[in-house]
Formats: sequence, C-alpha cells, structure tokens
Amino acid sequence: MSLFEPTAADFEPLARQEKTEQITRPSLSYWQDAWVRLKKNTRAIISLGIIVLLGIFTLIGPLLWSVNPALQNLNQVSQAPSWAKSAVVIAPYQRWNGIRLDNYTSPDQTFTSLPAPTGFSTADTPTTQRVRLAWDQVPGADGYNVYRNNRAPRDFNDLGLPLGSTYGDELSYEDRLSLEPREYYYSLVPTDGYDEYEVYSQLILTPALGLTPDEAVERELITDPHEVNIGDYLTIEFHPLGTDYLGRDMLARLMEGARVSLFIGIVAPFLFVLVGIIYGGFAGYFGGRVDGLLMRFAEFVVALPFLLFMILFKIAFGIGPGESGIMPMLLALVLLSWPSTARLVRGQVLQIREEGYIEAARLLGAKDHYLVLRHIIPNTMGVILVTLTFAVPAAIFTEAFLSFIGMGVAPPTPSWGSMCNEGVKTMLSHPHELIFPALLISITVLAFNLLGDGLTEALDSKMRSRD
Amino acid sequence: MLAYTLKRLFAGVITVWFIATATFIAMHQVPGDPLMNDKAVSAEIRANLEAKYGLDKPVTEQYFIFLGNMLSGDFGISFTQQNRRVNDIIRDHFPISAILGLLAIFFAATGGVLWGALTAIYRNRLPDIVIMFLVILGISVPSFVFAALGQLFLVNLNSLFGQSIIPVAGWGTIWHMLMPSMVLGLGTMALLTRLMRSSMLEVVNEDYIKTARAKGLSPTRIFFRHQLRNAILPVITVLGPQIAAITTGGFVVELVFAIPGLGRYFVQAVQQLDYTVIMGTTVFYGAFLVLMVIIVDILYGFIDPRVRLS
Amino acid sequence: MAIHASDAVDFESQTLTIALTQEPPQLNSTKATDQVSGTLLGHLMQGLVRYDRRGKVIPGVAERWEMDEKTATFWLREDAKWSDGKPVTAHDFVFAWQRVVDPKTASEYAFILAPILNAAEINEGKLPVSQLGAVALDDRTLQVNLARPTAYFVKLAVFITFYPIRQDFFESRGDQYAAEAKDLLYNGPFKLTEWTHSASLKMVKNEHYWDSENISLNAINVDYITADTRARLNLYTDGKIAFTRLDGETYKDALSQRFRIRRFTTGSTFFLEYNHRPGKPTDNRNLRKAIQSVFDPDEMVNRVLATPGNLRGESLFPVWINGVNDKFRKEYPAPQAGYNIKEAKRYLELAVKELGSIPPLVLLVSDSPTATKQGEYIQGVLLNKLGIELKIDVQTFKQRLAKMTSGEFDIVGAGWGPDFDDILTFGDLFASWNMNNRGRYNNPEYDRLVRLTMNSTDPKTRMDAMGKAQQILFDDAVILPQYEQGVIYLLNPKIKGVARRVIGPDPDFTYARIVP
Amino acid sequence: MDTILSVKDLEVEFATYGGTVKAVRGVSFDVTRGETLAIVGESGCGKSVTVQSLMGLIPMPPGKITGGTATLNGKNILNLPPAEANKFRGVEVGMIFQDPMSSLNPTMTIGDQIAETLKVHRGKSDQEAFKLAVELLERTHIPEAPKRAKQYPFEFSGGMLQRAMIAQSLACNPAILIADEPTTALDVTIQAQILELMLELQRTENMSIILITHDLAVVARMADRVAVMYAGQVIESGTVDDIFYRSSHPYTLGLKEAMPSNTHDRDKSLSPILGSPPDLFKPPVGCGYCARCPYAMTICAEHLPTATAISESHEASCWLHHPTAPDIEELHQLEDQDAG
Repeated sequence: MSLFEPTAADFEPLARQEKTEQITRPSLSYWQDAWVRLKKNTRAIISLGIIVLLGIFTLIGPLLWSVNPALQNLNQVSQAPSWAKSAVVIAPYQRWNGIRLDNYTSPDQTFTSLPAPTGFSTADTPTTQRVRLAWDQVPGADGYNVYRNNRAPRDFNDLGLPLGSTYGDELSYEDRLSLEPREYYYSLVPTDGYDEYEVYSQLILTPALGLTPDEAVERELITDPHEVNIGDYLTIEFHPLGTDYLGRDMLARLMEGARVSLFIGIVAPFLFVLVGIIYGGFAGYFGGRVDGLLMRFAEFVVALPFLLFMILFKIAFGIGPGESGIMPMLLALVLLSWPSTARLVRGQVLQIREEGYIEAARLLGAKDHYLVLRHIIPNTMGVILVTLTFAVPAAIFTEAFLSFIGMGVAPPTPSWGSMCNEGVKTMLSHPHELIFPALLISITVLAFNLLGDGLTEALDSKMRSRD
Repeated sequence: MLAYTLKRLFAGVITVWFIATATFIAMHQVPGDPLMNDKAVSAEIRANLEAKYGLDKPVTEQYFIFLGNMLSGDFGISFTQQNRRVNDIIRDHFPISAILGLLAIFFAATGGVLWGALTAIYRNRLPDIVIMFLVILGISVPSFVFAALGQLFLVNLNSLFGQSIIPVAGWGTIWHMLMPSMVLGLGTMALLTRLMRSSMLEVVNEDYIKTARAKGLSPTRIFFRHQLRNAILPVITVLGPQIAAITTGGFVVELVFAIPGLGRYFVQAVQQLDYTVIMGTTVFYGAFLVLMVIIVDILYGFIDPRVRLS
Repeated sequence: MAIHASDAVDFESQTLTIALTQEPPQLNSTKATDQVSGTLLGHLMQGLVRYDRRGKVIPGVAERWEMDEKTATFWLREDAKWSDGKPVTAHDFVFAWQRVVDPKTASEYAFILAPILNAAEINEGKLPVSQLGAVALDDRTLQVNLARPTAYFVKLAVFITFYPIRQDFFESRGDQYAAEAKDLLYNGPFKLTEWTHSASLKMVKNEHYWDSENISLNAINVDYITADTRARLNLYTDGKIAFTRLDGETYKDALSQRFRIRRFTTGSTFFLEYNHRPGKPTDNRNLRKAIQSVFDPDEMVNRVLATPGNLRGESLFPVWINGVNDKFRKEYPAPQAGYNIKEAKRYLELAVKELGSIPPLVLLVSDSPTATKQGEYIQGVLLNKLGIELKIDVQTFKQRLAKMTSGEFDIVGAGWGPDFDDILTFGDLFASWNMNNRGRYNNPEYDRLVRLTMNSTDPKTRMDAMGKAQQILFDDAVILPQYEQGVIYLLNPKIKGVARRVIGPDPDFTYARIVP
Repeated sequence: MDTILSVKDLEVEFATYGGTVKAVRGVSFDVTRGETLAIVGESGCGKSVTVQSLMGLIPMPPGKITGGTATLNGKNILNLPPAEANKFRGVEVGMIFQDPMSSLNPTMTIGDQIAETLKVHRGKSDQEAFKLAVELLERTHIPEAPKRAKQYPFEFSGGMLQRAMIAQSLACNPAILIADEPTTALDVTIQAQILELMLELQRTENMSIILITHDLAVVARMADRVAVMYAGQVIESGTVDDIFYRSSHPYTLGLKEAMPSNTHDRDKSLSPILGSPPDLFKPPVGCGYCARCPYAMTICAEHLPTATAISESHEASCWLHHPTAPDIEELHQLEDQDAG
C-alpha cells in the first residue's frame, strides 16, 4: 500500500463528539425480532402466501364459481378437464323395439362355422343418448353378441366390452352404456345361442354429444324447452377441472370440500396436538409415579379399537341418519389422537428437564406450571411442529374414513379426503379425480410444513444466537 | 433396572385389563350382534345360536366368563370364521404380519434416520427441499395409491422381462415381501425423517459436537457416536407404538398384496361384530403395544443416562 | 401384451390356479350360507342331483327318482363313493338332513328343508330329530315324505344344505368337523388336500368320485385370497391366476391390456325396499308411485353403474326365471311405469294431501363404495325431480342389518340372489311371514298368491299366481327395481367348458378342461 | 526457541441476515514451544473466532476464512477438509472450551470420551485406551479416577469436568493446548486449581498453551507473551511485562485501569472504558478504538495505524508512536513504572 506520509495536521486531537452510545441496530423484543426474522425467512413467506390463497379458494371461491356442487349431469360422467364442448339438441328418449323377425324358428343343428354378419349398420344417427345398431340375419345363427372397443380390435380375443346378446329373432341392439363423443369400434358375433362362432364384422362410428331440451333446462342452459329445436347446437357448461363419477363439477366440489377438510385438517390437529403437548409436558416434567399413571392412560387410549369407538361415538352423539356430524367427529378425533404427541413431548421433556437453565429458573422461584409452559415446552418446538405437520393429513383422511361409517360428512357434501378415496378407485382411467384433491391436501400440508420450519428458525433461540 | 421392569410389567397387565374391559363394554353397546346375517333367521334358530355362544347370559356374566377364559389364555371361537379358535387365528396370522411389519419398520427406520440426518446436515439446501417435498407427497396421498402403484410397477416389470421375476402378490419368499414392506413402511419413514431432522438440527449446534471435531474425529464417527445417540430419542419414542401398530397388520397392504396377515381380522372383526375376534385381537394388540412401550422406556435409559435416574 | 409364460394354466398336468375373494367362512354343508363356501362345496361334494354344464338338473348320487304329491323316492347309484373309498348310502343323506334341522346345529338354512315332513316342527324343538320325513329304506334307497306337495323338490335337493355327511366320520371329528382339510370327507369331483387359512387351498381330483373319468382337471389351486379387484386383475395380467371378475374400476385397465372380456348375468336382482310399517312416510302408496314415475332404470344401469352386463331393473323376478314353458318374463311381461314427470307430480300432490308434508326420507345403504354412489344418485333424482330431501345413512355390515331388522329406515338398498331354481325363491320374499321382508310389507292377497304357488304342482296355476303377484308389486309400488346384476370377467382363453351358474357353484370348473 | 505455530494476517467474516460481519481483520501472532501466549480482549473482539478458525470449527456457511495463513510445524492448516484437518486436530493441537457442562457428550461416559481420541489417533484397543484414559484422569488430579471414568458428565462438578476436558485434550500429548476461556465458567477457587494444573502440565510436557481470556488477572499469572485484541485486530503484543508495565496502547491502558485490584482503595470508583466496541457490520476505516480513545487524533479516524515496534519483543499499533505525534506523558510515565 502506498506509503502514507502523515502531516502535522493529522495529529490534532479529534473533536470529541458526545454520541458515546450510538446503537447501530434497534433492540427488539423477543417477539418483534421473531416477526422480523419470520418476514425475512422465504419459506415462511411462501407458506403464509399459500394459506391466504387457500383461504380465498375456500371462502371467496364459491362466490366467483357459483356452480352447484351437488348438481349431477350423467351425460358428463368422469370427464377430464376440457374446454367447453358444444352439443346438438336431440329429441327426448323414446323406447325402441328394434327389428324382430316374426315366426322365427331356431336352427335345428349347430354349424362348425358361419359367415360374418352383413349389413352391420346404425338404424339412425348415433348420439351419446343412444346408438342403435341393426344387421341382416345370418342363416344358421341362433343369437348374436355385440362388443364395443375404444380402439381397433386386433383379433377375435380383443373385441373389447361385451355389451349384450340377442336371441335369434332380434336383429338389432341399442347401446346406451356411458356413451362419450369419441370413436367406437363395434363388433357383431353370431352365436348358437350359447357359444360364439369365431367370426365378426365391424362398425366404426362416433356418437354426437346430444342433449334434450329438458336436460338443457335442467342444466340452466336455456329457460324454456321450446327455445331450441332439434338439430340446434348449444355450448354446454364448462368444467375447468372436469367432473366426478356422477358428472358433478370438480372445481365446485373441491371448493365445498375445502370447507370441511381445512376445518378438520387445521382445527383438529391444533386441538389434539395442544392436548398432547400439555399432557406430555406435565407427564415428562413430574416424572415418577405421575408420569407412570399418565403414560399408562395414554397407552390405554392408543390400544382401543379405533373403528369400534367411532361407531360408539356416533351413537353416543346421536348423529341422525344422513346428518353431517362434524363437531362430534372433531371431538372424537381429539379424544383419540392426542397420545402420540403426548408421548413425543414427554420424551423430549425428560431430556430438557435435566438442563441447567431449568434448575436456574426453579431457583428464581418459578412455579412448576410456569416452568413447564414458559421454559420446557418452547424448547420442544421442533418435535411439536413435526407432529403438527403429520396431524393435518391424518385428520383429513380420518374424516374421509369415518364418512364411510356414516360419521363426518354425509353425502352429497364432499370433502377432500372422500374425493381422494373415490378418485383412488379409478386412478388409472380418470386420474384427474384423484390428482386434484390429493394436490390440494399436499399444498395444505406443505404450507404448514414450511410455516413450521419458518417458525422453528425464527423462534428457536439456539438458531438465533449463532448469527 | 429389573425392579423397574417388573413394576412396569405389572402396570402393563392392569392397562391391558382396562383395555379389555373398555372394549368389551363398548362392543356390547354397539347395535347389532355377531349372529345376524344376510338371510334373517327364525327366532328358534337365533335362540339356539345364542345358547351355543353363551350370548343368552347377561352381559356382566359373559364378561366374567370371558375374563376367566382370557386368564387361561383362551379367547374362544370366532363367530364368522369357521368357528376357528381365536388363538389359532392369531397364531397362524400374526407371524406373517410380524415379519412384514418388522421388515417395514427396518426399512422405515434406516430410511428415516438416513434421510433425516441428510436433511439436517444440508439444511435449507437442495437435498433438504427435495426430501421434504417427497415426505409431504408421501403423507398427503392415501396409502392405497402407493400400494396399487407399487403392484402395477411389478406387473409392468414382469411383463417387460417376459416372466415373473418379482411376485405381484401372495406370500412365501423374501421376494414376496419386498414391495409390500416398502409400501407399508412409507408412512412411518416420512414421520421418522422429519423427526430425525428436527432433533438433529438441535444436536448439530451442541458444544460437544464442536469438542468432537476439535478432537479430530471423522464426520462419520461424529455422526454415529455423538450426533445419532443424542438425536435418536424422539425416533425411538415413535418407533415403539409404530412397531406395535404395523406388525399387527397393515390392512391396506395385506388386501392389495393378498397377504394372509392379521390386519384384515382387526377390521373385519369390527365390521362383522365378531365379539371373540375383536376381544382377542384388541387384547393381543394392547399387550404388544404395552410391551413395546416398556422396551422404549428402558431404551431411554440406555440412550440418555440422565433419564434413567427418574 | 399377451399373458407371458403363465403358471395359471398348465396343459400337461391339467392344473388351474385361481384366487378367492375371501377365506371360506364355513365348509360344513349343514351351516354354510355364503357364496364362496357354496362354490367350494359345489366342487368337493355332491347331493342327490347335480347341474349339467348348461344348468339343467341331472342325476347325481341318485341314479333315478320318482315323485308324487306325498313322497319322493331316490335310488342311489352303486359306484357313488366317499374319498375314503366307502360307498355313499341313503343313511348319509338322512343323517346330514337331521343335522340341518337339529336345533342344536342352529343352521341358518334349516328353512330350506321345510318341504320335508316335520322339518319345521323339529327345528322349533317340538319333535325329536328322528321324526324327520326322510327314511333310508335300504342302503341305496331314500324315501322323502313331503309336508306338502312340492313340485320343485328335486331342484331344491341340489342345494348344498342337502349334501350327504357320513355319521361315523362326522362324530369322529366332533366340533372340529370341516375346520381343516383333513376334517372333511369328499364325495364330489375334487377333494381338498391343503388349506392354509386366509392364504391358499389346493383341490385335487377325487379318484373315488363315481364320474371321475369325465373330469379332465387334475388340480385347482387357490393361491391367493384378497377382496381387492385391482390386485386380482394384476395377478391375472401377471399370468398367476386364470380367472378374475372385473368391476367399474378395473374393466378399463383390462381393455387396455387387450384381454378377452366375457359377460355373465348373475341372476340376482337389486331394488329399493320401502318401509311399510304404519306411521312411516313410505307407507304412503302415492309417495311410492311418485318416486316410481321419476326413476329411470336405464340411467342407473348405463350411467351410474356403467359396467356392461347389468340389465334394466323391471321386476322382482329376473329374466332367467322359467315360466310355464318359456321364460317367466316372456309369458308375463313386467308392467312398466316409464319416466313420466306429470304423473309423478300428480301422485306427489296426493301424497302431500294425505301426509300433510313430505319429511326428509332416510336411505339406508351399506358401506360398500358402489352402494354410496348409487345412494347419491337417487338422492339427486328425488331432490331435482320431486323436491324430496333424501338423507343417506351409511352403515357398516352389522349395523345395517340391525337397522333393517328394527325398521330404522324409510328406504333401504337391497338385493336378492336365488337359492334354488324355482320362482318361489323370489316369490315368497314379500310374504308377510318372511323374515327377509325387512319393510314388513303385509298384503293378504299377496300372501294368498304365494301360498297358492307353494302348495300347487300345476305350473300354469303357479305361474299365473306369480304373474298377479308381480302386478301387485308394481301397482302397490312395493319395491323400486333398480337392475339385474351382470358381471364381466376374464377367463384364460386356454380353459374350455367353465360353467357360469345363476344358482349353485359359480364359477363351476367341474367340466372344465385346458387346451394346449 | 523454535516457533511451532505462526499465524499471518488471518481474516474471518460471517454472512448473516444483517450483512457480512468482519470478525477477524488481519491477525498475526506466533507460538513458541513450551510458552504460554495469552490472547486477551473484551468479548466480541474476535479472539474465540481466531482460535476456532485455526481448528476449523467455524461452520461454513455462514463463516468464511477470507485471508491469511497459519503454519503449524511448516504446514498451512487453514481451510483444510475434515480428513486433512483431523491429522493435526486432537493430535498436535488439543483444545478445551469455556462451558465444560455442555462440552462433553451427555450420553457417553467420561472414560469412553477420552479413550476415543486414543483409539482414533493412536489405534489403541478398547481396554488399553480406557486404561490410558484413567491414567490421564489421575494426571489431572481427579480422585478415584477408575470409578469416575465410568460415570457420565452430569455426575461431575464444573471443575471436575474441566479437568476431564484437559485430560481429554492431553490424550495424544499435543504440542499446543488451546484453552478458550477455560475458567470463565468456574468459581475463583476452582479457577486457580485449573490454572495451576495447566502450568504444571506445561512444565512436565513442555507443551505451549494459547490462552483465550478477558481476565487480566489470569493473564498476569499464566502468560509468557500477550496479544491484546480489539475489534478483530491485534493492537498490541509483547511479553507479559511489556504489556503490564510498558503498555503502549491507550486501550491496554484503559483495560488495566478498569481492572479492580486488591490494592485499590475502596472509595475511588473504578474507571470503565466508556462506549462499546464498534459494530463489525461496518468496521471503522481508521483505528477501531478511535471512538473511545481519549487521545484520538484526526489521523486515527482516517487511517489504520501500522504496527510500530516498541522494543525487540514489543509492538503496538497506535499513531501516538509516530514521530510527529505529540508526546503523551502517560505513555512515558509508563516507562519508569517497572522501575517502581
């Protein structure tokens, strides 16, 4: 560094400024500092953001997306998320007697093989309401089997779904089985009344998405059935997240389900973790016989058969048939799920109780309950927050499990847990019915997890002293 | 130590007695009874059945008969299962659930401790965040999904190789146990990972870890000899009851992988109100849980000497 | 992806591997009630008569028989043997049937022996067991004295409760009879050699069976027991089992695997049963007629169940029931209300006039997923079409039975499977004395028609009576038919001759054979 | 007297929420065999960080060694990966800490913790290591050592624990023992025993000691050479007599004034150094002590004083020693102190 030549002036005594105690950083109270730290902690910010979003989704969502979650639309069952579709207006369904041969006599002997049926065609324009098939009689056949596949069959063993069979004299078949506006490959196989002849003829068609005027009124697309006439096109309502197994709008159901699942998923865990903390805290702190007694009771509660006692709770609370017993279930959940938290907190307290600062606080005249609540329990924050994060999904799925025995949410009100359980069954063919509720549950758990981490860092004194 | 254990065992017996009594009372309060069946039966036949199973006696008398039999180790015969002895049901099916459960616990414990330590050491860095997301996904999706996906994976694997390498379901060889035990252990592993992380975070800053490093010990030795022992306590606390819960049968995994474990009997017993099987399975599970908790409390003493004195 | 080298079927050893949905709860034929035990017993034992491949009743242990108003006499075949080589005698049948009606056995199917003289009285403890109207004239002749003329007795005798049991073997086992594979004696095409509870069973061809040379299968292995349909589909795809049933959740996956899917109508009908107890809103006929006019079975079958094979619910009597000389439903077509909103509204107004107001109704359903889904659909229909609020009461198996017996419901989802091949197995369901008539429907005219059918042997009079009964069920809207159950299933293409039965063991592998 | 450890211009900083803190700003000192060097200064002046960074105990992140070298027996030991650092840690250099209660693993017996070092570094078998551990405990005057070795830390008193810590650090008879405020947490009587023990061990093992403390009385008793640190820098270093009798830096002077001594008459109040050490978030450009120095000059605020040698063994970094600076009689007055 350049050799610096000080001049005489440099050695004048420095003017003494009186600011002796200038403090660079403002001193903050414990909680203020925690709040400052929390705000800086990115993970905590994200979690608070998510929680706010969830709140909006639950409370304000239904106002913006005011579709009735219980409105069934059996033409739109288990539809994946898609843009609004347009449907053609069709006449209301009339029963079809099909094409019958009169004075038909079944053939006297069975043949080794028969020719493939001819004239396999549709009797009228196929719509998602019905597809009417007709064909010429195959001499020697005493019945026909109709198959339907979603893609071109490769061989006789791959004809797809066996829709139905007809007697020898019926030369027509009406398919109404969950028809969607997609390409279908129909196959017709002649039989001897029991066994099939290994020949088939094929028909490819795509039914048009049809809607009767009454259905349109029901779906609030039009007000008066006479407004439209057969053949017009209507854009039917739009389901951004698709529909469920009864054609109800997924987004509306998720919003309504949120109210139950978030309530149960947040309130129940806080309650039973709280009970667990206090219970475990005092059991660990006092130790000896008190700890023994309290812990034996905890084991007693854990060992009880959960399902049996839930049925008993339902009867005890007198939940009427088909009523939503949210409060009784909340109480049942709390009464039966606190032991795991209690055991964990007690384990931690046994360790903390031996620490120096606890002795010191006792010397300063701290009474037992003050010691436990003010000194011991805050130091078990790490463990508490972990159990809390696990309690949220556990509560949500217990609620869904309980609605199977008529407790909790009664149909048709949905909950995320019950939507998940329904979605699991068809997770390969309609994955969206499982993905959306599971995603929302994951987001809720993520939010609490991040908040937990953020809180641990902000509150935990050990973490702070290092900076 | 022996005195402490004996005292705890005695307390355990009383706890199990409470469990049995509470379950017995609850069971009889619930409407319906084990004799009802799809096809209703005439009053005479019902009377015969009740006499046969001793249900015609007043509940209190039935309780003392049950208590007497239980003390002599006999839980009676099942109402629905071919009137098999409940003891035989437990004897035949518990070993299977136990093997599956212990394998699952081993898988969950090693995974939990490993991932937990990893996330603690790499706090707030990539491994921590990735593992946290996996854990959250693991607990936010019903276990049924993982069982079904696990099985589907095996099916595709086998069809890929053209022949059945890993059995898709059933019981018998170690190959049968791989996938079910992993799926069964998933939930516990997620819990142990998070617990381990939180307790490791507290231990990592302790002064004696600084001393250990000053003594020139290698990081792995520090992890096993110093960090692990002090952070393992919450994990052990949870493992006790988890072992009891999982080894008495994971109903979902046993259903999906067709494993003849004890799990289905717990659930079916309550659905069918099969009194003797409910009592047998509940008392068995209660005793097993109490035993595991005693083992955990004893382990506390070994792991943390300060606790031993209390 | 065809099934790769599969051990589900083996041509050389003629061995077949399948899975069961549950552990057979009871293999004692006097007490068995469930479908799984019935199917196994159908392969292990044989009664006086049996089913041919197409479901017709043909001679079994009995070579021939004669029937009149009072008695039925059966002549047993010489070469009918037990699996320990000893011949099957008439005494075995008498002994078994006595066990069924013996009050101490407390068999839940004792009622099925009612046509036999004194059977009901013995079961009520009024008469000693020896008074039963079944007498072994000699080792190979069995005479059955009937309590009342029973046209369908032979079709009844094929039911598992009528299977024979040898006295010395039965008494040597005590209460362990039928608890393990070694505690049973087999006179059917197969015998049980291994049985690990809830895990696996092994059935091997019974060399002592009199018709064993016509049995081509050497062994049927049950290697898996699980109620999960997806697990069984995966086992089928993996080539581990040769047969599995599909349902709404798994048939799309089976389609994508390009498996050959087959269809079978199980013969059971499912319906909504109203509570006819006085004071219950559903005791009001107009309310029931209103509901009848808005319910569209097509939508239930095609959109809600949405699996192939189910037929529209039109009557209590399923399509397969035989009439006089053709199908009953062809000779006596079921009356149809058809969807008619105006008619429904009219009935509703009448009902409101009579009841004052329609309170929220309670639909009792089981905890099976499909039951809850159907319940929600009906809830939607009643609310949207008639403005009636329907609460869904989900209950576990036993709680539901308790509520059905005590009548704590307005409507209950129910179904009925046939016990024997005669119209009465459905016909007597709503007779006022029948315990299974959970809604306690009480109609003297209906009772009269049922008694007429029970006591007459002339097909025309019986079928006419049942035709009128069907009309009453419609006019009085006693039940609301939903669907006749059809199922779809996968069967390994190399197996031929598997019989699917409406009554009796289903699926029946007795006549099955494996082709290369 | 050969130098076994030489630290040159060591710089350490921490990245925190508030920004980066320069805890050590160019510290240099040497340690010769068998000699006790005391590093003294107020808490927060960077003395602990200095020694801990030598031993690689600073958690990185947030800490970072941004400059300087430290050569131990010819090898640079800064920023070594754990495997390399473990070659000298616990072997050539032992360390004991301030709070013995929390510096020992609560779940391992004292004997095992001491034996561990021997097993790892000297490859001793379990029994051998345990026997040596007991001997080490005896050497640090712990009564009934064999019984005590099987006990756990919470069964020991504070003083006994510190003895055990010392025993542990001596396991591989290191050339240097770093004692980071060893007696601060102990009461006075125990403190004297521990210091006596360290001196005795130094004599018998010819071991050099780096003693970190803020207690001048301890320095006076123990140290051969002293380095006074302030705001992350060594502002004066020299023999113990240089520092006590010829202190030539206002801060050292202030420290001495603030120290109560038994010769002090009671009614005269102590004279503490007003103000508090600068915040190392924004370290001052000039001399760190400038804000609190009674003799501060304009140059002190603008330029960092360079180290000027007062004598062959004595150095101080203060502009007062610059020829053009005005004489301060207190500094001269010090010269004749040792004469008194």
